[in-house]
Amino acid sequence: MAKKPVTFTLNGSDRAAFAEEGLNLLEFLRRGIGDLSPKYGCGQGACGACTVIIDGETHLACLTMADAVHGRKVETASGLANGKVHPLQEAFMEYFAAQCGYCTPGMLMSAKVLLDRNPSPTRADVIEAISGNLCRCTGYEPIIDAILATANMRARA
Amino acid sequence: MIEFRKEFFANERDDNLNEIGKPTRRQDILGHVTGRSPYFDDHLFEGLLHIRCVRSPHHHARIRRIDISAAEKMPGVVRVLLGKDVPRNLNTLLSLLDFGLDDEPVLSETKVAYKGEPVAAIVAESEAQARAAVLAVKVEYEALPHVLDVEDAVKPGAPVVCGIYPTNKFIYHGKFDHQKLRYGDVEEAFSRADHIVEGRYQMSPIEQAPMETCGAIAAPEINDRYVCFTSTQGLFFSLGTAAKLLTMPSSRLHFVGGTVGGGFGGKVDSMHEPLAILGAMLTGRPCKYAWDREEEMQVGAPRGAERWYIKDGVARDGRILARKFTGYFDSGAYTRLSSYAIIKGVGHLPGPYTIPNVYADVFCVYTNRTPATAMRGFGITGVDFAIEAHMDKVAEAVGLNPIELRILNSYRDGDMKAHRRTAKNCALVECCQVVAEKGGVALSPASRAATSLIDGGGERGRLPARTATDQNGAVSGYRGGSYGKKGGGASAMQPIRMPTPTDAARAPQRPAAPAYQPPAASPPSAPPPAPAMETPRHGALRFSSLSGFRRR
Amino acid sequence: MRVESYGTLAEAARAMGPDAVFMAGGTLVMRDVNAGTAASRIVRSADPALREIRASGDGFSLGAGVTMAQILAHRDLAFLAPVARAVGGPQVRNMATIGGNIFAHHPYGDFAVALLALGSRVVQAGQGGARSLDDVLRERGRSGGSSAIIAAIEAPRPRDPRAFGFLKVSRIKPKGVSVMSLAAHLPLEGGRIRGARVAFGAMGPAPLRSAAVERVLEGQRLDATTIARAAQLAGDGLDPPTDALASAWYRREVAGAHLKRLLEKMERG
Amino acid sequence: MAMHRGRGFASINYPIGMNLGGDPSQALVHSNPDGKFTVALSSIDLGQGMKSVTRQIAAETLGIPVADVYVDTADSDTGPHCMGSFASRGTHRVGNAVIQAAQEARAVMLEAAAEELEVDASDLVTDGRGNIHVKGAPSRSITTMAACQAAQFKQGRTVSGRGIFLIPLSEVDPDTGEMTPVSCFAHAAMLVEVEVDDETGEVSVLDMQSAYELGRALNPKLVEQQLIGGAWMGMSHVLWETTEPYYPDRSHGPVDFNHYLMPGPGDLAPHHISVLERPAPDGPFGGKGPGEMCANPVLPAVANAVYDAVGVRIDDLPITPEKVLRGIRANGGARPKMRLPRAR
Repeated sequence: MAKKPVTFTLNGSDRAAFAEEGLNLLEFLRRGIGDLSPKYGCGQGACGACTVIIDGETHLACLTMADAVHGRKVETASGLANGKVHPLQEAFMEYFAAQCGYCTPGMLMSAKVLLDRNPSPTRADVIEAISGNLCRCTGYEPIIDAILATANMRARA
Repeated sequence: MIEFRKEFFANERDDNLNEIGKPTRRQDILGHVTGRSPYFDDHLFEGLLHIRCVRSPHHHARIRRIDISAAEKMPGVVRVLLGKDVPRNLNTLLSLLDFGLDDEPVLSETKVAYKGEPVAAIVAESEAQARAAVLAVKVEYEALPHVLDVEDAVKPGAPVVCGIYPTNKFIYHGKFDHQKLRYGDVEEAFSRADHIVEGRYQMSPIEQAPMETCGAIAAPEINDRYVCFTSTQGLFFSLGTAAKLLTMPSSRLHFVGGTVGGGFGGKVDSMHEPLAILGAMLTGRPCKYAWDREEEMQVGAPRGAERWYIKDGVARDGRILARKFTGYFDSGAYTRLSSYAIIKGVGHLPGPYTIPNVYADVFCVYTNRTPATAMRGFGITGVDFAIEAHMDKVAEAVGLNPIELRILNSYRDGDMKAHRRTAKNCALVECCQVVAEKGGVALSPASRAATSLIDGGGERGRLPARTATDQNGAVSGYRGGSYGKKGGGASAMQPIRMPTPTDAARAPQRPAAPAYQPPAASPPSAPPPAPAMETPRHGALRFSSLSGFRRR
Repeated sequence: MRVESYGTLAEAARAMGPDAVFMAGGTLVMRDVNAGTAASRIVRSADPALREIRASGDGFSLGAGVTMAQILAHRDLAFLAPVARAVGGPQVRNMATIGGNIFAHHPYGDFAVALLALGSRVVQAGQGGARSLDDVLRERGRSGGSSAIIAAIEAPRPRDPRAFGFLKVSRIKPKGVSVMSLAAHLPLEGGRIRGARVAFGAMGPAPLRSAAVERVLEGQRLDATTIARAAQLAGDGLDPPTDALASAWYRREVAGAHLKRLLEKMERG
Repeated sequence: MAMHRGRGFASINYPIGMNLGGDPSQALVHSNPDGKFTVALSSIDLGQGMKSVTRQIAAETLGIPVADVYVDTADSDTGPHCMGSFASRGTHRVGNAVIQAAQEARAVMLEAAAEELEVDASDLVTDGRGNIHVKGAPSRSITTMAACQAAQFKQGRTVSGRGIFLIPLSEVDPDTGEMTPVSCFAHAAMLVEVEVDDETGEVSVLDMQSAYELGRALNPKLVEQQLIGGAWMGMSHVLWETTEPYYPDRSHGPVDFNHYLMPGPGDLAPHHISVLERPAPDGPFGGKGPGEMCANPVLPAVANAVYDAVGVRIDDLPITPEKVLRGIRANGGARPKMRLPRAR
């Protein structure tokens, strides 16, 4: 199978690696680059565990061909903490917004894009923003609370 | 929206502890929010191989021939695994507890009993190559009649799903084709009841649906051992299962897990570890075997469907005089954990109520569907749905508020339960009262004054004067044994002293050797003699009675 | 499997064949790639025309690679925002395209239902002129696929955005696939409906129009009587499938209730 | 069209652990030279918080701050045997094993402290903040760090402990089902309000009022996690989930999360929880295990609420819009019952 060089920015650092033809971005990030924070949940685009941010928009890594990120900026949960934990991470910890933690990296990506675009979301906005990220443990309530709390905290600051 | 009603049972608690009762953050939460918690698949291996299974398209079929020659020549294929490659290709999960007969192969060789049953496994350089090679395996099947409904399956002449249980029913105690509960005499009580309320309830099969699918990665480790990273819910359970199927001493296996992306009961079955290790043994390379989401949903074992029939005899004032159950657990094609779920379910009957006459016949039934296994609420969730939907009908029949009916019949400290043990530590009445109060449901003064603490016992605490028993469903050809009665029963019934935090100075209690030991480990002391339980029907296969959790 | 990338859509169109599938946003094709069931050749194109939105007073043209998120962000297409928002979750909307939606198999393809109600025309790459979406979908319903590439969709803009209505019925909120989706374009002339178009999704092999309902609405005022008559006929000519979400019986049975709700919402304005 | 509201009630109890016993769990506890402790287990954290709750149990028993304990799970080379995380057995079985191991380690730590302070170990207490002192004389104290250092470098003691918890196997009488199923039960009651659409059969859960009795809440936030998430799963089971929508027919089995239905964040209902704590006599600090039972009352409560709202009994799960609609049609329309009116 043919391999193509892919050069991109991952969480602010330049990266380059070869991707096999047809390889999805999820496998490429995990096994090709070594960023294990995006998770495999379905490979069908239906669970959101592999959500990453590409040029400021959330995408499903499992449905993205690896070479599609050539020359683009990719962000993952492993890059969210920049020296210290991100306010969303702090809120997820404080609000017990994770149990098994498997959906958490993807959930954080969706939450980050929401707050980057809409600093004071309503509960309905939050629900819409995380609707592509399934969670089997929490019943979503603590996740919604954590995201709203982050927005409130930022508004006060 | 949560409140802690500390006023209840306050005198039974010391609320002034240092760490217990505190809302301490989770130990694992930083790893979760930074994406660094290491799940089984978060371990990278150079040269990792991928395993995917060839699966039956039939509900039930004989395997005539498996032709792997084309698949073996496919790009990236390193090895094709068949049933004959598995050192001991038959197991039942609870054999680690000496419970039930081995009934399920890792890779079927002679017949398939459900759609999706694996018959071969491809080991390839990439997952895509493994998928492609799966399609190249030619399997010749002879389709057999199949049965999918539990009550059809127990009719005479139904297709035999799993030859080890020829009537499609698990054998309990080597004695009956179902688990019985007999307490008092329900028929006599029905004859003097003011109301008879009957119902039929059906639970659906449900997928545990953890966000992380089940899987394992195995690799040759130093010094002739194998390391296995796994999503299992029971590390030694899976280790023991792998050791048995691979006839390998447990000392050569190193299992790593403990951080799992949700389980809910779906990660007990230990399907992945043995095959991943076998792949590593036969190729000398790291192998990953994990389900994709489709497999997780359709060939991963669900919470099995249950069908319940309930008949209640009720007095005019709402007291339930008798309750009779007939239950069918849809075990699918193999036993896995359904047989045990029934024991747990039967021990739970008739629900949290004190009923003087209780009867149950519960069947573990084999059908040609994906085997069922554990899920959150194992053995209980289904029958609780049936009981509580039924209670609503009883309330309507006697014209009582549904909460009043529960409180009236609720079990209390000191009551005798249908499994013949005294109830203690009860709190159902109080839960009902709190919810009624919150929901603005008016209760009678008697219901408001009721308590779990003092209303029970006395007449309610006595065993029934007479219990009607029977030999319905008796089987022959099995020799049941009973662990309890053959050395160990007496001690098993003794109350156990629990370590308590106020008990620091006391020498640690050392119970007897655990009953379960990994199959290959040599016993630390001479084991008690094994009861003679060899079944004359199945040659070398050994049958343990329902409660035959034998020591080795 | 081979992945081929072409600079222009015309080149990509020439490369297509029975062994090839065109990939735009990837939400459908990559799933098949992951499952090992995709065609042996994947054709892609980075042609910027694919992502173009052109909106004018009477109509608009959407490049086939326009995403749901682009529709949502476009001021002049506000009347289509509720339709775009009904597709997937945010991640899917950032990826899923108009062109893909037209080929999306049951129960996907809600956007195509709206385009069908609007009377859209399909511009196919490498071919002159445009075909009606009705024909393209009917053909798809029969043959299941096509090796042609859609370049763009053209549609007239409803003169009064209130004359267009859309409803998606799903079991899951806010993101779930369709039990059915409904779209209606009911332009009014002198208070009466002229040129009614009513389309259903997830009620047949591909989105389809309901001739019976359109006939009942045509020339009438949108009032309770008309709505009730339309609702009664909602099931006519539909061929709903049974799937994990609902049986054909259920879909047919509730089609009228949902149509009534959509029309009542439009009546209220 | 009409929307009908109804309320439904259910109450349940739940047996904790593998019901016939015979399911041991072990724990090993040891100290670093500076008084930081490691608990080694082979038990699994599936998200239920096994690592967190055993950490608090160990800290409480050792008498040290929770920050001084780290729980390592699931390496079969270092973690001793455990049956696994299922049947709500984790908190109960593993928690008891950790208490036993921590008690043994604590005893060594106190002996080491006693030797340093030249007092009798039985006169020593811990303050939970890293100090050991003579009962009633806080000034005669030594830090847990100093005690552990002394044990390691001066006295040659291992500050460590072993624990196991086993409820021995019990038997079942084949003829009567007599057995000793479990040692403790959790309890719950649930009142659910639903709204049913009589034209489409769609059911929305509007509100849940619950009371859960689960022994001592060892960590109230972990308990809350289980109850909120578990009730969501119960709601999911009763109204949405199935791998075989046309059971016992196997057709149309879902293969993805678009067809395997679970409520989304827009389907949630406010859940008002009251927690009651009646300590289990044999539970670790009285804890039972809320992990499984939290879902169970929701299923029948919703079914009963649907009946209350429109008079249709759905005894086959899940309660799909189709089943509700068929029931309403069979009855010739909705027949509201309103059997749980609000008291004025």
